[in-house]
Amino acid sequence: MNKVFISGNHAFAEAAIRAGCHCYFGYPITPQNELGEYMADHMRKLGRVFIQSESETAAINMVIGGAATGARVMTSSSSPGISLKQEGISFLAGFELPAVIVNVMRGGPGLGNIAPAQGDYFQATRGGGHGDYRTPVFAPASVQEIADLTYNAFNVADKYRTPVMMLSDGMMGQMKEPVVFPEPVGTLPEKEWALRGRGDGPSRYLCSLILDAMEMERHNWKLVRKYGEIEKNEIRYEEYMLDDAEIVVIAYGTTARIAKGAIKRVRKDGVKAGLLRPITLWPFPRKALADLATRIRQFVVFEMSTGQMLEDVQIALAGKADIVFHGRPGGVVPTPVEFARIIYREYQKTAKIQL
Amino acid sequence: MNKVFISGNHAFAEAAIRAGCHCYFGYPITPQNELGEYMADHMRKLGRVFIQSESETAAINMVIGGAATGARVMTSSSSPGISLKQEGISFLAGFELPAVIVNVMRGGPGLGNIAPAQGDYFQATRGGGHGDYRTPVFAPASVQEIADLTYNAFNVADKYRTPVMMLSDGMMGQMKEPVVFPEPVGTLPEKEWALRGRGDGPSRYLCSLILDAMEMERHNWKLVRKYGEIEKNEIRYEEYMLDDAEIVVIAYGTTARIAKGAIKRVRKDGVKAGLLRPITLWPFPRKALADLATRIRQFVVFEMSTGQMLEDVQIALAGKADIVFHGRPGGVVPTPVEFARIIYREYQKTAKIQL
Amino acid sequence: MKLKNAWPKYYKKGVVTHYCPGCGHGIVHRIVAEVLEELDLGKSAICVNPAGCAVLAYLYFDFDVIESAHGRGTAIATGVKRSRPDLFVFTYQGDGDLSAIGTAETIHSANRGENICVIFINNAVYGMTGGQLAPTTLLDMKTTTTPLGRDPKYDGYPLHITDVVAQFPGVVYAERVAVDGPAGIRKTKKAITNAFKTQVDGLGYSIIEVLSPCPTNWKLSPVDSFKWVTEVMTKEFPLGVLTDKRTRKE
Amino acid sequence: MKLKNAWPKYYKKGVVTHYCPGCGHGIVHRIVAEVLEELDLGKSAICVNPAGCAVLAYLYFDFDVIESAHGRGTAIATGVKRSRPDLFVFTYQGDGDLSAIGTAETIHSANRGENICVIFINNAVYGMTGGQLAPTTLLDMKTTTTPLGRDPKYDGYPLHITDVVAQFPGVVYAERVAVDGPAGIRKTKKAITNAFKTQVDGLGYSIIEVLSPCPTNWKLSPVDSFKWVTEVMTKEFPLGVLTDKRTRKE
Amino acid sequence: MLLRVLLAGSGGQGVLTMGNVLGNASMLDNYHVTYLPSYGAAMRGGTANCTLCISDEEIASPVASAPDVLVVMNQPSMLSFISRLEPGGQLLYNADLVDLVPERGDIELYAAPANTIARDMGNERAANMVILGALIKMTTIIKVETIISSIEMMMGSKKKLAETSVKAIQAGYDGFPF
Amino acid sequence: MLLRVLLAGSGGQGVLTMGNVLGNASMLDNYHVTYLPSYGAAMRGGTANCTLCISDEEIASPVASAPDVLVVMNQPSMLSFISRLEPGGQLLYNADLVDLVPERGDIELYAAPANTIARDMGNERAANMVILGALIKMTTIIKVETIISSIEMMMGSKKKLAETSVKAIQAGYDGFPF
Amino acid sequence: MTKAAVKHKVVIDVEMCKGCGLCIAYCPKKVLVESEHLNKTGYHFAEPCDLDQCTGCLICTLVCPEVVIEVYDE
Amino acid sequence: MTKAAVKHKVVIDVEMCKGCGLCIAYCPKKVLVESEHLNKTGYHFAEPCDLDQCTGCLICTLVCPEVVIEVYDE
Ligand SMILES: Cc1ncc(C[n+]2csc(CCOP(=O)(O)OP(=O)(O)O)c2C)c(N)n1
Ligand SMILES: Cc1ncc(C[n+]2csc(CCOP(=O)(O)OP(=O)(O)O)c2C)c(N)n1
Ligand code: SF4
Ligand code: SF4
Ligand code: SF4
Ligand code: SF4
Ligand code: SF4
Ligand code: SF4
Ligand SMILES: [Mg+2]
Ligand SMILES: [Mg+2]
Repeated sequence: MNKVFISGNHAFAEAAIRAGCHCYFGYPITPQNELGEYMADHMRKLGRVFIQSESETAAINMVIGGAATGARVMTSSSSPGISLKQEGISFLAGFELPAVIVNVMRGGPGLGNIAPAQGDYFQATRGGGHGDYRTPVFAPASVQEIADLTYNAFNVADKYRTPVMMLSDGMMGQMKEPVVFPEPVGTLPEKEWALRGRGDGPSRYLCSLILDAMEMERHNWKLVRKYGEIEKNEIRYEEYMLDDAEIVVIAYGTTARIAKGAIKRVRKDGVKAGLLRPITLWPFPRKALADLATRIRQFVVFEMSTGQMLEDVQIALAGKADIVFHGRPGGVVPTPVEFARIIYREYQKTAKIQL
Repeated sequence: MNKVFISGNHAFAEAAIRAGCHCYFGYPITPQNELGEYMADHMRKLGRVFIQSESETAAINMVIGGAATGARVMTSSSSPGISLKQEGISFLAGFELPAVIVNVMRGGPGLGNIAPAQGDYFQATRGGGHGDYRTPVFAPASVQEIADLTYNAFNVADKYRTPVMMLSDGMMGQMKEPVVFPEPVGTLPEKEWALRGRGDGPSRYLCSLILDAMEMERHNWKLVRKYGEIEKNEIRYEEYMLDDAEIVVIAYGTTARIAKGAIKRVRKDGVKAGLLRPITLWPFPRKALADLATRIRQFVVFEMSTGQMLEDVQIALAGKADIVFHGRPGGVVPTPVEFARIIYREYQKTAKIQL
Repeated sequence: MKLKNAWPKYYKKGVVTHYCPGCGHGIVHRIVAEVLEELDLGKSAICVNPAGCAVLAYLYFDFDVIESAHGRGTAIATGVKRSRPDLFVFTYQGDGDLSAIGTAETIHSANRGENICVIFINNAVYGMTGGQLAPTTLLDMKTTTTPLGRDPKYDGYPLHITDVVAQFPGVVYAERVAVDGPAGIRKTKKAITNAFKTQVDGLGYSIIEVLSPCPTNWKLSPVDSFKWVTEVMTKEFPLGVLTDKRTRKE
Repeated sequence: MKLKNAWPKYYKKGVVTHYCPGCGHGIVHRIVAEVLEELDLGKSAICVNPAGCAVLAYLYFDFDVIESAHGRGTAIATGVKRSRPDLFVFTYQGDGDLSAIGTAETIHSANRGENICVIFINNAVYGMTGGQLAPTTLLDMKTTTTPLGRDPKYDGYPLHITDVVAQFPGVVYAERVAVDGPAGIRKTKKAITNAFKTQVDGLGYSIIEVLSPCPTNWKLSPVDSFKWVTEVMTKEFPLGVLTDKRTRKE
Repeated sequence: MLLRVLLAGSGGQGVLTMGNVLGNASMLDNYHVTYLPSYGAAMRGGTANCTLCISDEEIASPVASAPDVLVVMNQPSMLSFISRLEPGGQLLYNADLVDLVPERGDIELYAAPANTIARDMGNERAANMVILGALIKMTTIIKVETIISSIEMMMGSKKKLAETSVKAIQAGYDGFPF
Repeated sequence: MLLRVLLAGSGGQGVLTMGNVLGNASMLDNYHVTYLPSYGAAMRGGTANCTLCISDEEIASPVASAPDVLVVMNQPSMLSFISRLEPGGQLLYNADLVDLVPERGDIELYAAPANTIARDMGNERAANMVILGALIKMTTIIKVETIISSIEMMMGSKKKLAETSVKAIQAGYDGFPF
Repeated sequence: MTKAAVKHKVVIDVEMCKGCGLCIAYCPKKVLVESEHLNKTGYHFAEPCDLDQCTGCLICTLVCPEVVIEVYDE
Repeated sequence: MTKAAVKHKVVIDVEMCKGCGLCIAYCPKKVLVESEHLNKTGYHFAEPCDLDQCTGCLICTLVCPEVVIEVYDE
């Protein structure tokens, strides 16, 4: 049995290695230090590249360099460090370079704290950087899923030539769970666009500078079409006890697994609650939510923030159902009991309305 | 007559000086270089502070230092440079320090170009930085308004102890128009929270680090309450020909003034079009839009982006009306004729439906 | 019965620090408080704290403090001092903070000759985050990100940033000292006194690099850590005054 | 009838550059193309372009080029070279790019001794954005952000960043040259040749600082700009080899 | 009424000054007015141009894809901009530096020997002001007095320069059509 | 079934190792299991603790505000954590380093002279393993064989260490209750 | 209570002491020793044993990172 | 068309020349001059006048930022 007991931070790293990640560039920051340390332990032994950069800014630009050669590349950080990468992420999007960026979120704003939080949802899904772009965002809810989604993130990044964000939090990063890792990849996709020196062919360049506004606009719409493709093919979500549900929880990552515990509890008392867990935060499963709204009136959004994914839920439901938000920002990890209480309360309300 | 013919970039600077801005820290970037150059010309002569910093990152942190002493402080940049300030802006929000940040937007993502664009709306309104915070965002549509809103931005920043973003674009920054400037401020608000050395009192500190999650959460909700206050008091928008309007355009800044031209044209042919121009992008005039939706079915959103403010309109209208989006990203400045064509088209559609 | 060592006026009493046993930060904190008292600067002082093990120093210092984003201390100090030249402004920074992520801010605040003081705690590792490679880590030294020891082929060489800025015309006083015993601690206090006076006299930028023990990440006892500073660390980072332009005529 | 000066193989023909008349960039571009040809490196070369007046160099260079965010050239070059050590990697950067916003990347790529070359165009101003103060601007020199001339009291001193990195063990070859006439141009070519060979031989980091005319922002004629480099600029930035460790044994 | 004027020439020819004086004058005559220069990298090439919109009501866009009036100071600008001139529009050009005018039947043509006139007045660099004088005579919406006070307002400090400029404007105004 | 165990002690006492061995063993016995250590600045003070949740179904939260089982290795941890123990919960503590047990009527108390036993076996640092042995005897959900293979799996390389650990676990297991 | 013979008194706040041992190592007179007891935080704190030897040189206070040593003249 | 007497020929792509004057200033034989004509871009381009003097030293090509000078041996 090749099951191992491993932490989320290590699982990010091991999955990346198995996905053929050739370069890791990063700068220490709690609560994700173990990720870089695992890379320091393994990459050079494998003849691959590990650099602890002088800053997050340098790291994301090293990522650009590595990605430009066609290598699979990863960087990781936590909230403040991710803010420093925003210019670079915008460049990756403009260049159309694939890369995987891990954000193990902590409490904010500012230095905040090192406890788990979900306050960087806007930044991850709306492009904290400048200009018109999006990045696919995966939100694992278990260490196993960290392994599987990270492995997949490299494929999505290459397939669409886009930076991909893994959005996690301090609890996920520190927690250990049993994990079965995917097999190491065999051959990697050929990347004819990569820079490898002109050789005997014509010279080429990679740039995001497009002085002519018309051309720039064409580039922007090209990106929009690509994002449309991603929305068509890559949306992922988990449905949990939705068949007979009369009240639906929307939550991702840590809050989603806690919500499951809460739903188990309330179900014992006959409360017909279910969960829709977005696994991709962008693209967001808007249609899945819209469909639910045709038969379900009551939605509850749980986040470890003051309400960010909430806006995606509002857009998806377009006024067709009631939304209640319950948030615990700043590093507080809510309990199943606490969520259960909210579900009871809202369920009773609707119940009353039904009389 | 104290009317002057002046560019947007100079108007930002002159208005700041009249508002009592004591320190300017910035780094050159097109299309806003004239702003810093104006400050270089005037601030030291006035015995105030001008520094061309080594980077945008340094500039925003100098801003933190200046603001911490209670001085009125400004920095400015354009899209890529604003991305580099995101960590610092998150710190300003966490510290609750007032400051005014000017973004003269250009085409993106990446290096993009230096033409006018509106692609940083998400970044400005959703907090491109990490953690749960918001920044008030003002979007002027004329050089006169640049002067008036910048002047006001310093008051809002001080009143709520928050960073404030002025969101403009290359056209606004470069364009000259006649302007009448507000009078220089007299006395500035007393800031008992500012650091000035403990003197004979107790020592104090400014920090955004709050290791205890419960305390951090309290801080987060305190900020949310403050943002609620701002939403209550500071929302601004302009209504243009809405009384009898059957189709409403939502646009801000450059696109709004072009939309006005378009509306004048279509009105000549009896098309009942109007404009709601958000002047504050956050807080967004959600209620004003919702109210319109009670009597108007058809909304058109114009942006020089691939659709960012669009999401705020969707949230505000909550499915109660149809929304059509027309965007010109990448530095293309649309024409009144072009917008007029869209308005005609949509107006006809609804007209048909009405039969 | 008379108390011989009065409590430093600008250091909070009865607070247990979060520092590991034998950490150099505690000693330097006390020295800073003492010097501020002796030069009567406590009332006008503003200290810019780092992100690093000293991030909580504001809980111990009894004068005004502002926290900084990791590495940006001297930029914040520049903002404070330019806005209020009458205040006494200094940063307290670790080696990761000052010489890795903060490199540009360090170099340019020094090159502008800002009239501030920089207290630079060099413990050859990233303490707070668990002992990773720092620019100052010695060759072959094992850290959590150089498990086989720092290899110049991949990780570069120990960076002597104080020597770099000492050469700038704007840097008036620079000295490297060590917290490695009673003598070193006395020298450290003298050096910090010189630096603080430099600002008071309006002469410009000063920086004191303090070689400081990190027993936890060095995996040595506090006493052995002191020895290690003396016997190993000072070989790479020799002690002494790196520049002294205080007598220079304007 | 025989053509004496064959067109440089790796320079695109028939393209009008966007540079102002007499700009040094065009001359250095040609030299780079010539050296790549002479050392037969054009096929494996990857140049990292700056944000600066040379941002469009990829329209003129006929080898592979990647653009960089302002100041991050050496970080990108590090990523390229570490990923593909078999490629020939160099950056082309201006003084604002390399010694202001890019300071940390410059210092640390040099300190890591990355096996890359850096071509550093020092024209004492920010050319592309309209002639603002650069770290390299001379004292009293007027720029659009120092209308009264650079005042060390506020703006600091001309930064000699090449001298700084030249002291690092990881920096194998560093030289300062000038595009100020036929002789200077020949020396520049020689220096760039030395730098490129250093990488080919796997010895490590090399940097060539080129004092280069910016007639437009200096408000001088091209010919006077050449003179100004010789007569004024080289006084602040003396020419010569700043370090040469090529014969050093590993 | 909305008049959109595009002024184009090479960097050294003072095209932007021309635009500023005209814009400032339009303000003094209580028009709504916008002035938009070419900026940034576009300038490297050595060409400069700016657009003015002058109107008695709010101005929607300061950009003019098809201006009503085109002023070109040299040959390259003629080549790059003439096609954009609105049909029925007016073209005023510096005859001294433009020898080739592309065929276009649908516009009014006016040539002004600006450099010659300026040179004769003793300062060839004032050619832009000669053209400006001709321009306001041609467009008739701004009073020459206003342009002159606009000049004094903007160059007040530089007496000498102001005087030559005023003289040049008068010459251009009086001389038009040449 | 869901068992939430909180292990607490000082940095050097091998509390996290204990948790890892237990967690790994739970995996081997095909339980769902989560392990969550205290991390970051919290460690500076010198205390260390971790939480394990062991269950036969998916585990919602790895956090245990009120654990069912509390294991404390020294006095300070006793003081900081005893109040959090679920009423009816079990408390296992290292009698050698805990002299004061705060009054609580609603819990089961078990003392283990871990340091003494370990010292007698010739390696005081194995005290954590003694406690671990006692813990699995007390909780009865993990087989001692599994713990031992878990040890071998994790310390395989370090033969010597593995052996002493196994001996210590046996001692703790056989000795419990003391 | 002070002993008459002693010329100096050294008072250590044992609960705040972290037992780093620096004072013990650097005391020129070997006046201080590590207690075999643990304080509440779990540290073997330092304590004076042979106070007669104490010269009041203050070296212990100089090296103490926790500022928990007080030295008195009788 | 080449003149028999000339030993070297200097060809300047006048449309790409920016008239910076560097070649004119640095030609040791003063072979080159600034034309009074403008090229399409509006620059007074450089042109050979006294080709007999040209030694083919290539200095003009060395200093030309635009790489628009070709020197031929007859
Ligand atoms: C932008 C950002 N990156 C990384 C971190 C994480 N971090 C906090 S302190 C630190 C380094 C501490 O090392 P040093 O500056 O040497 O101080 P020490 O703890 O050794 O005293 C790091 C990487 C952060 N807080 N912010
Ligand atoms: C993050 C960011 N900040 C600022 C700019 C604007 N910018 C582009 S180039 C440049 C400086 C150019 O000066 P230099 O590096 O000396 O090159 P030169 O043009 O003089 O050759 C600046 C400030 C930018 N593109 N990106
Ligand atoms: S880790 Fe090192 S620097 Fe940080 S507190 Fe502990 S001993 Fe001090
Ligand atoms: S501005 Fe200066 S550096 Fe830029 S192209 Fe013109 S001359 Fe060259
Ligand atoms: S005062 Fe001196 S002699 Fe007395 S205990 Fe302290 S160090 Fe020892
Ligand atoms: S030096 Fe201070 S903390 Fe360390 S053992 Fe002595 S008294 Fe305790
Ligand atoms: S080759 Fe020499 S001599 Fe001939 S024109 Fe050129 S520079 Fe003059
Ligand atoms: S050097 Fe080249 S560009 Fe300059 S004038 Fe001579 S030919 Fe023309
Ligand atoms: Mg350190
Ligand atoms: Mg430059």
